[in-house]
Amino acid sequence: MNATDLLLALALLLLAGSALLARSVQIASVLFIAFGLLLALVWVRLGAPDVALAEAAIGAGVAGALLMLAASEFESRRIGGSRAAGPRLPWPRPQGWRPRWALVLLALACAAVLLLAVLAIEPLAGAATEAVARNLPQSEIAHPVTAVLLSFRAYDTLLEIAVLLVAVVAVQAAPAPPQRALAHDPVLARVAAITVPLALLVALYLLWAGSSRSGGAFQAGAVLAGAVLLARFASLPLDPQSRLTRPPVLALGLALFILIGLVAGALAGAALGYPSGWVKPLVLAIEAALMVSIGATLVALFGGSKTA
Amino acid sequence: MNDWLLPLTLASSLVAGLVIFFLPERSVALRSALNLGAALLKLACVGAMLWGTQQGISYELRLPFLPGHELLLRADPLGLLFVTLSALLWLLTTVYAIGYLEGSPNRSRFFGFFSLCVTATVGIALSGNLVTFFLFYELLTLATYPLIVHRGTPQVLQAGARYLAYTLGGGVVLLAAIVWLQVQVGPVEFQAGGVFATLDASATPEAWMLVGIFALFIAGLGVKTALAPLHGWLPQSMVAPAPVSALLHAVAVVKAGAFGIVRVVYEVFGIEFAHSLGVLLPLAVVASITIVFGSLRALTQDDLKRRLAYSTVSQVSYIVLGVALFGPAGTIGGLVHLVHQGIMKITLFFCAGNYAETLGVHRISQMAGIGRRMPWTTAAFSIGALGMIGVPPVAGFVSKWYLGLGAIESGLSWVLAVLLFSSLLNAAYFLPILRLAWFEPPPARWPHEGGHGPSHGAAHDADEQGAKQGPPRTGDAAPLLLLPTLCAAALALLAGLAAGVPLSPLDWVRFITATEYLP
Amino acid sequence: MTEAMTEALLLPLLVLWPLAIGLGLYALPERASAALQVLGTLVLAGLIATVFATMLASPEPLRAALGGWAAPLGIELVADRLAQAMLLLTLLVYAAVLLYAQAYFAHGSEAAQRFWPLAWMLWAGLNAGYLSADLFNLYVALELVGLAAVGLTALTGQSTALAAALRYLLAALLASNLFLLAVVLLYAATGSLALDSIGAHLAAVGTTPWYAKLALALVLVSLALKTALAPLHFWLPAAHGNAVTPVSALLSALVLKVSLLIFLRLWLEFAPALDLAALGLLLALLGLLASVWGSVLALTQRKIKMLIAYSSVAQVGYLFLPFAWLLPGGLGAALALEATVLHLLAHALAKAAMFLAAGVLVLSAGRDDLVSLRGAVAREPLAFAALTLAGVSLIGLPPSLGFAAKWQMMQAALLADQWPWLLWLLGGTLLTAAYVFRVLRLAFLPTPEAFEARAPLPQRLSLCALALALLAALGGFGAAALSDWLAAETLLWPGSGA
Amino acid sequence: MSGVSIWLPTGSALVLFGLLGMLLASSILRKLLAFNVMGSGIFLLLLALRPPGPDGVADPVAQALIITGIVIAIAATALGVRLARRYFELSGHTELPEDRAATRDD
Repeated sequence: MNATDLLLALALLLLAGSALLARSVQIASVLFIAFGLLLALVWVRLGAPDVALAEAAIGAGVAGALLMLAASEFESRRIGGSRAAGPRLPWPRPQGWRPRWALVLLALACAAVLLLAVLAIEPLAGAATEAVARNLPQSEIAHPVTAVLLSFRAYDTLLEIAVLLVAVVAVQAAPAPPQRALAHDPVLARVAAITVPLALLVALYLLWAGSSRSGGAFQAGAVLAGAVLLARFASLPLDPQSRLTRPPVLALGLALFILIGLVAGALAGAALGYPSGWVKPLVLAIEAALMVSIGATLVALFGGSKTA
Repeated sequence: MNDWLLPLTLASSLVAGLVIFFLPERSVALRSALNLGAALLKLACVGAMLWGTQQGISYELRLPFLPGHELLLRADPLGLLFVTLSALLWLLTTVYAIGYLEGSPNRSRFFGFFSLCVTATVGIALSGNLVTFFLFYELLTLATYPLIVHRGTPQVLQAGARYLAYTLGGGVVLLAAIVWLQVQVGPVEFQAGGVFATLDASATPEAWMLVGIFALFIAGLGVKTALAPLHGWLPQSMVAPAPVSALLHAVAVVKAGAFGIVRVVYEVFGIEFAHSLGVLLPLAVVASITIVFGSLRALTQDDLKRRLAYSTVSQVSYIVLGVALFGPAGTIGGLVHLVHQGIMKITLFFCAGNYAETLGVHRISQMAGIGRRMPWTTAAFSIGALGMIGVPPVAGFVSKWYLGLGAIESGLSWVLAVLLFSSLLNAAYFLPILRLAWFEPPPARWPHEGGHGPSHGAAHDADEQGAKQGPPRTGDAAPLLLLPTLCAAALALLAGLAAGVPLSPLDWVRFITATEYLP
Repeated sequence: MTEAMTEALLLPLLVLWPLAIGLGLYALPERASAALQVLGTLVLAGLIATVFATMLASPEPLRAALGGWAAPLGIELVADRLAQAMLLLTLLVYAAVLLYAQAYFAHGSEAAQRFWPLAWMLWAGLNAGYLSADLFNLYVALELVGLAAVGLTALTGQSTALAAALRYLLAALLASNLFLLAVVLLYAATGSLALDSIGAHLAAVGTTPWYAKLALALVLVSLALKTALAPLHFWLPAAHGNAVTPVSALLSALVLKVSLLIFLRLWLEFAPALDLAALGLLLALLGLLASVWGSVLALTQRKIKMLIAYSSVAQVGYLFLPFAWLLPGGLGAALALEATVLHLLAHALAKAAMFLAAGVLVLSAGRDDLVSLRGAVAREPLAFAALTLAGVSLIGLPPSLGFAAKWQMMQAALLADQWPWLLWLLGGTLLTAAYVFRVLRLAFLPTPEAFEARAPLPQRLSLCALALALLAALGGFGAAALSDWLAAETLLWPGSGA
Repeated sequence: MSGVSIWLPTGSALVLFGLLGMLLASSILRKLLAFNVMGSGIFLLLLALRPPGPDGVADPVAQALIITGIVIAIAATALGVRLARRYFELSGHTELPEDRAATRDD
């Protein structure tokens, strides 16, 4: 145990706790984003840079932004609308909590048992981990995490993309409230004009890097989405949102994944397998399509419906 | 051909019923033709099986059903006895119902469920094992419910709810008995002499368990049999249309319960084994109490159908009493009453329907002089009533005679007293009606002819009447109502007069009885 | 394609094909919708038929290692007879619901546009849940099912439906996290995610570490929450009762069942390693609570779909009863397993039929309280017939599948010398009958005049309900064949038959 | 090994926080936030229980599982947020009915 870790852990807990207890959800979501970024650092310290990238881009970034957007919308409507906000309770007594002591005790007991359990577990080296190392050359993918995601456990990834798509379809079924017109902000526009092309480059790099180093479609997609959203907030003339979130674009990644999984799988003798020698281009094709679809999906999760 | 007889017997009414559901309300001729055709076909099938059984052919059909339990249909002598009764009385009731419901709404629905009801009854008769019996027993509950609530008034719905509560409750108890028994001794098929006759002593469960199972069986079946104190549903169900009452009391529901008790005592436990268990005496006591109780309650009813209903409570328990008397004579008395009571009671209900339909008469106090206005119906009623009392030569006499013999044979002399007392009560509640009907002067106008609605509980009858051309102002009931009534009365007489002829109910019952006792 | 290749693709296609159809329905123009779905259903039926044909000879399960990587490195799909039964059930229910929905949704409505892709992706998720033999993959499949189900619940866009969907989502998310926690513990302890190797590992250790029990407890709580076992049923009635009718049918018939099936699988896998007798008893007692509580609440409902939804709470209780006897070495174990499967099938078919039929009555009356039942016999005789037949199975009267299930349960209870359960089963029958007939009796009252002006509904709606109801009500005749085919002993642990 | 073990209590505590938040918070958004915190705690436990190999790289399977989990969590969060927004628009409430009732009782 060293001091850095200890400090990180304490900060993490502090941020999580204050996010949950924060006076308003808006503040809570800002704290949550900070929590996510800190967590990304932890992932790096634990030797998982891929997770760190995903956490920073998606866990902290997208989730935090989603919560913040909704919270600010609630807040503005409440103040502007006829419904007055209830009396604010002063810090530190949190608003909107209802103590139910039985539940609190139950949760405490569960956590205590959990802690005892994880301390008691003697981690095994694990058949799966060894198998990954052993079979990595055979998979023809250099980066082990990518090999797991797109070869050994590609089926998980495929279903996970399906989950994402289901969320989009369901989200589009409940149309969003009309967006408020955004005031044109010259500073933001200037920043965006520089950042957006840069972000696109970063996305492409992450995609390319995924096969040999940390990175991959998810992270690239998240960065892509960030760029698009930034462009949108800055009201840049290149606003691809309406086209980007059309169903065919959203469905593209999963469709290609399934298609390759079946056709290449038929040639390789097992669904979601790749014929030897074709792994690199096929994986890259899947990742590219996934990046576009994931980026579009994340954008769609924020706003517009199908017919926006 | 022989393989087809059993399924055809069931299918004749089942298919007819399902087709009738989908017939438009207007197609009266087609519906009636289907009904009658199916009834005749079923009767023909039963006749063929009777003949075949005499020739030594056995009819049996096995289908896979539950794991380890087959669906078994079998035409054994006991089943044939009941199925013959059902088929015959169904034909009569069908004719009667066509006449009775003429012009009333929802007839396709009525006749659909009517046919299902008969299918269930025939299924009960032909069941070869407990599971099959239970299947049809519950089907009967379900198929009867829509008939009881046919008129769709709140009062009727309440009666229906009561009916369901009782019968479904009984069904659940029966199911418990069936499962418990079969977990102990394996799948049970009905066989003459009972299951335990052929079972190893080591495989026989302990006595307390068997007594418990027997009690559950009787409690479960006792609901439909209307054994006191489980009879509460029966008088209430009188709100149903007359053909339904006739069917409920004479052939279907009540009889299904009684038949079930017969099956359980003779062909599951075996009369000898049941005797050795010591469960027959309590059964006889319960039956005796019900007999006296039902008769006493009948005395005080003014509503004709309610009086008949309590009479049924009493009369059906004669069957149970006969079953509980250890000895061939008691058995003969009980089994033959199964047939005789059916024929006589259906006659009485037809007559009650005729009175209500023709003159709007529902209460006994309204029946003064009705014999002059409707002599044929009243004659039929008299035959049925005298039979119930046990006056020779009507069929009821034969039953009571054998029951009396059985009481002496089994050494339970108090049963004889019960029989005599009950007959006195029978006379006390039937003879005044006959006196009123034949010897009192008729009123100036009959309840319904006066243009006013009938006095009570018959709003629907009024509707029916209103839909028609108006009842005949003179003369007896309409021919379609009168014909089955007279046929049933004739049968009741015939069964008594020709009791000694081969293939009469008595003869057939003797044949059955011979198989149930150890040589 | 060679035979080997067919086999390698067969099981994955059961998941990928409905997923692809769902994608097509989402991305392609709407005019292709009907053709796509007919094609999709037929091909899927063909695939399932192939699975049945391949496995007809022996109950030995089919296996497919995805990507050619065998477990524990890769993920394996396993189709045993349990999975097959579920695949077939899902096909049947879906066929009826999709046909029904075609007529139910007015053409081009926004709700319908989203219904089709979500329903098909849900189908993919269900099949994935039936087939997966990998703990983490089960988690992903459950998420696919859960999110699709939530999306479908919210389809009407009304405030009550949204609240129900949110409550459902939050409950499902809590359940998912508990499941995930268990996955983490088991993965850390055994180094594997494949079900059979986890089970084998735990059994080989000898004395099972207590944290394995904790993990199992977490999984069970999670799945009990998803299956809505009382007292964790709080989310179910509003979600099932407020969704559009075809969705209610899918949710109650299938979505509840996939979590139960996974529960059953894990139970069978871990029972030899852990002593589950006390837990089984606890589950059965909770089931008792659920069946009584659900029935009583069903008796007090005013809306017909809420009544049916509460009936699901009660019926789920019966699904958990057989776990009391589903123990290694238990006398009634095989019977108990058969009973669970039979009851699962019976409830799925009957409940789907009930919802579909109730939907018809609500449409034809223009209101959704019990008054909509009045005059149903005359107004919508086929829908009423469906409601009745489904009710027969729910009550457990012969010859329904529900009866067969109850029969096996009673035998299992008596074999295990636990006759008090009998009282519950029989009393429960009466409670069920009470709320079923509370609905049915109204149908015999005359039709209120306000209903009569409405245009007649397409017969197809009622026929779809009737088809499922008939399967449930007459299914008892197939119970013997079904139990022979299921070969419950082969699914249990060696040396513990009935 | 000692460098890892600190994350076990941390992860457990995060699970506890998340659990409390999901059970007790009344605002829908806060519940969703708590769901994410709980998920993070679980992932932390997963990685803390899989010690990195000699090369300092964590178990790739565990990493892949976490990435998958993160994506699934974002899908669920997005759906929840959208439903909450829509619900707010229709009803003006940011809490579910039963939670509102409970808060009023306080």
